[in-house]
Amino acid sequence: MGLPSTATLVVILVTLPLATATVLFASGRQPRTLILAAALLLACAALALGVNVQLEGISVHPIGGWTAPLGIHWQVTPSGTVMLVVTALVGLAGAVYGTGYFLHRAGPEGRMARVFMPLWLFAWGGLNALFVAADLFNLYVALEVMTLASVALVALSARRLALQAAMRYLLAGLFGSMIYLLGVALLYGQYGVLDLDALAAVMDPQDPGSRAGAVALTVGLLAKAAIFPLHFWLPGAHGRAEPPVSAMLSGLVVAAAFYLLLRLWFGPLAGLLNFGVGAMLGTLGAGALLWGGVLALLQRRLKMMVAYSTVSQFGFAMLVFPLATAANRDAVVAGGTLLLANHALAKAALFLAAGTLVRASASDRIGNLVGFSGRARWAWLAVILASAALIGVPPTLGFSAKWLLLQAAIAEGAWVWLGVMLGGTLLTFAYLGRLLERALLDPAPEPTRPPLLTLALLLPALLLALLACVLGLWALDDDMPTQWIPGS
Amino acid sequence: MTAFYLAGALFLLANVVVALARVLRGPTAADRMLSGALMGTTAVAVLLLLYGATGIEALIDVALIFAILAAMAVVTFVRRTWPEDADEDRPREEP
Amino acid sequence: MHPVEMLFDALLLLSMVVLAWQGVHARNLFRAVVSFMMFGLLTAVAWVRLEAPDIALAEAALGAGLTGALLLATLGRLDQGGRATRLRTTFMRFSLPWMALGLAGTTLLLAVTLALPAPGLDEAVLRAMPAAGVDSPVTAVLLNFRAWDTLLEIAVMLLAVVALWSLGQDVLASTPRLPAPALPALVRLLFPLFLLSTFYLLWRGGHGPGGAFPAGALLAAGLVLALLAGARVPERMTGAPLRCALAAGLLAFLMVAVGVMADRGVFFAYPPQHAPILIAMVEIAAGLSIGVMLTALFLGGEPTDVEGGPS
Amino acid sequence: MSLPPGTLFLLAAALLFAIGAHGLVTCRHLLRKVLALNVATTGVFLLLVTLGRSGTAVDPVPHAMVLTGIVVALSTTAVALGLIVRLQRQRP
Repeated sequence: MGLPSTATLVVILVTLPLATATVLFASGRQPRTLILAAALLLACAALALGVNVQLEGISVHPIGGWTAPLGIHWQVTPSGTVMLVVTALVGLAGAVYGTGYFLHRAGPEGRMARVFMPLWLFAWGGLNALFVAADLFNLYVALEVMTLASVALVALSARRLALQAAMRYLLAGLFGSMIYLLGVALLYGQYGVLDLDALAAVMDPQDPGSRAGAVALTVGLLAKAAIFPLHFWLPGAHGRAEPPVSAMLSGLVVAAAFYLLLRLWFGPLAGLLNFGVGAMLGTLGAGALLWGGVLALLQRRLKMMVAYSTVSQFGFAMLVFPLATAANRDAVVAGGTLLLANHALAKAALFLAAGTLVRASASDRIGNLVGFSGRARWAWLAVILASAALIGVPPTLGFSAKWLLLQAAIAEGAWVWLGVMLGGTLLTFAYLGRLLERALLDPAPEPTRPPLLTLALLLPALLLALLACVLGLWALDDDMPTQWIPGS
Repeated sequence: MTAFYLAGALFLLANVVVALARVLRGPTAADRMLSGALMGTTAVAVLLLLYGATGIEALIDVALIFAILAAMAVVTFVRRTWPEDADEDRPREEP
Repeated sequence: MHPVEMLFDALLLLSMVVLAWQGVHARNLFRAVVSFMMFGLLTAVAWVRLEAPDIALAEAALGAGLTGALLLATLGRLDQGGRATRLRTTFMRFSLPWMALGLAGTTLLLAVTLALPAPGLDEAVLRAMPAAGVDSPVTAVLLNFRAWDTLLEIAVMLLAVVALWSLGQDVLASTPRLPAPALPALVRLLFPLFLLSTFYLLWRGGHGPGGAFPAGALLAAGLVLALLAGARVPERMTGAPLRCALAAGLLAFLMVAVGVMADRGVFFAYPPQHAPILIAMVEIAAGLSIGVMLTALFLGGEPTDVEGGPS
Repeated sequence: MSLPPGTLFLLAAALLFAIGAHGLVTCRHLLRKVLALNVATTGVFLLLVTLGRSGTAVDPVPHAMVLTGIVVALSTTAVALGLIVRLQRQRP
């Protein structure tokens, strides 16, 4: 194969976003060709990495030539690679959308145009660093890069509510990091290692440090992943931010925290995941599913509805914990990862399309949105496809993910969780159906002065939604990796 | 000898606690700031005594930084915060 | 342990806890800020007691020094009585249940931490030291064994500057509250001292506690003092040169990290014979850049115009 | 005295963490919340370093982690303070 080696690809994926962001900041200009070239290169690198992982499986890359436990490792796992690829797709789509959404503006909003791309790339770099990290403390620093960039992105929209949401988000995010760091300290005090695999090798579920550390790590990440009841910061932050920002936050940043929960609970902490822990995490998930779903049903503003839908969908993802057993571990992890990937693509498409529709309608209220006409038709098409993926209509990626989890639930005879899953899907259907029904069957009058909807505002959402639908076919393939996350 | 240095450090630390009372009681902002500066100076002395007790040379550097940066807080206070709070110990806002 | 040491620690930690409580709950906001600054000061002494002079240096420079100045400057920028600085909290009004929870948590945390064996990585570090390229173990961990953490941390710092600038506010209100005629003279006297100690700490970093972060903090303190005394940033420096200085640390770090791949093809694997010089280069670039970044964090906005009081 | 080494420091770390977490939840003023967060973070740092010391020799890895943590905390604090000022200047 002519593909670069996995190690080279990882270096490109983690350094290029940071370097480009720094250069953009230092030059103070936003050359569109440079931005798009960097984004395209990152996307290609992520896809090539995906091919490599399919061939090689899990691989480990020491940084600086130092071996664990002293040095830091990068670890390329199928689960992390799926997230890297999805990040690259959403990142590229957001960069294209951003050039159409921000760069045409002048005047006071020129500020947004100036800083959007550097912050976007910093967030992208933080996400990439997180998905290849295999070290507790390195993960902490990567989480901080991601959080700080996200907060700044939310605050980009200088409206009062957005700033308040950014403040709330910053405090919640820092609280989460602090608790996470406490967990790192406790585990380090118990075992004296930071490397995830080394930790998995020595982990003893009976030690007090491992239990307390696991609780702290989990609480910190639950706050960052906005899992009920620590979700209070999310709807404001995601609903009030600018559309491409919401797409990255809802699709990727929250998913990154959740990915880390998967990585830890099915990696080093796997010995602690017993029935009680699983039931507790699952109950939190069920609460989030219900609470987010009902509030999404009640929202009148489009973007707030989509934001509450995120709370609900991550509640669904929490159900992987009660469903996991030693036998079906890998299938459940695969289901969880695909659920994250599906949500990232579909939710990003939904937010981008929502931004286009809001701009076309000059209103955020669901009742005032433009109908299925003119160029807005393409945005609506993206909404329909993304909704199908979120609900889990076959053959979307959402269907494959939910199918894996359903199989696990049936095999375990976990009828309660099965019921919760079906109820959650119905709720998703209800609130998305309400959106589609209002807009498609009862269209508002045409805007008198139709705004210019360029391809950059229409195409990214449509392509992301299409990918969420089409990738389901790949996920049903038999070539799927067997081990998604290295276990103990 | 070590015990002597330690006892000295302990005595100075007790002085810091006295200065702390002034920080807490005020009544004016300048009182608090000045007793804060006093605490900084005492901390320099404490660090030097601890150096005497332990022999870790880096403590001299820490003391150096304390001594140099003491100016910064006071200057910032004078240029940016004062005399906003120069008056009585009124509650600026309810907690 | 010597009983006097025990007493010293007890008094120190007790004062810290009292100051921490005051720093959060003092009735008057200014009192809270000063208490917090003093808390930082005593924390630095606590690091000394824990045989962590590197952290003590950083805490003295960053935690106690710059954070305090930042908080005081922020206090000066907030209007009094503005209600906008509060978040609406509905279910958190009641302090007592939370306090009970806090006490229970404290006890639990203490019980857990006392039982931890704390094996540590000190032996692994000792074994790797001959190949590290520096003599100080902490510097070796920061710039060699775990250099990727440090790179990301500098990215966090630059990101904080970008984030602050993206908020689009002016450089902090530039009208000083009081005239201070002696200040410029004082600063003129002190500024060379700041520069000297910056380079002293950079040089120390190779073989003892010191290094880029305390050095950068000292540089920043010097620059901030000069600005407070009324020095002006020359207009030709505010645009691209300033941005480049801010970005230089991260870019240099990235270039070294990728550049050394020419040797063994491994990210961040310094070639052994060049490790000392490469680490020193990274440290100097990072230290100077950190100084500028910290100054920018203190200013809190993009200096489009001139800054400082009446000159 | 028969206290194990570091007991006092561990106690202080736990107390600081609790004070900070409690303050973060109960305080309403944003500046206080930021201060509380910093107090709690200091508690975590203290815990890390104390645990690094109770082995046979001084372990430099927690020292490096705390140094990194201090810089990260300062950066995030600066952003939080900037946001607070911005929030107050914003007229509704």
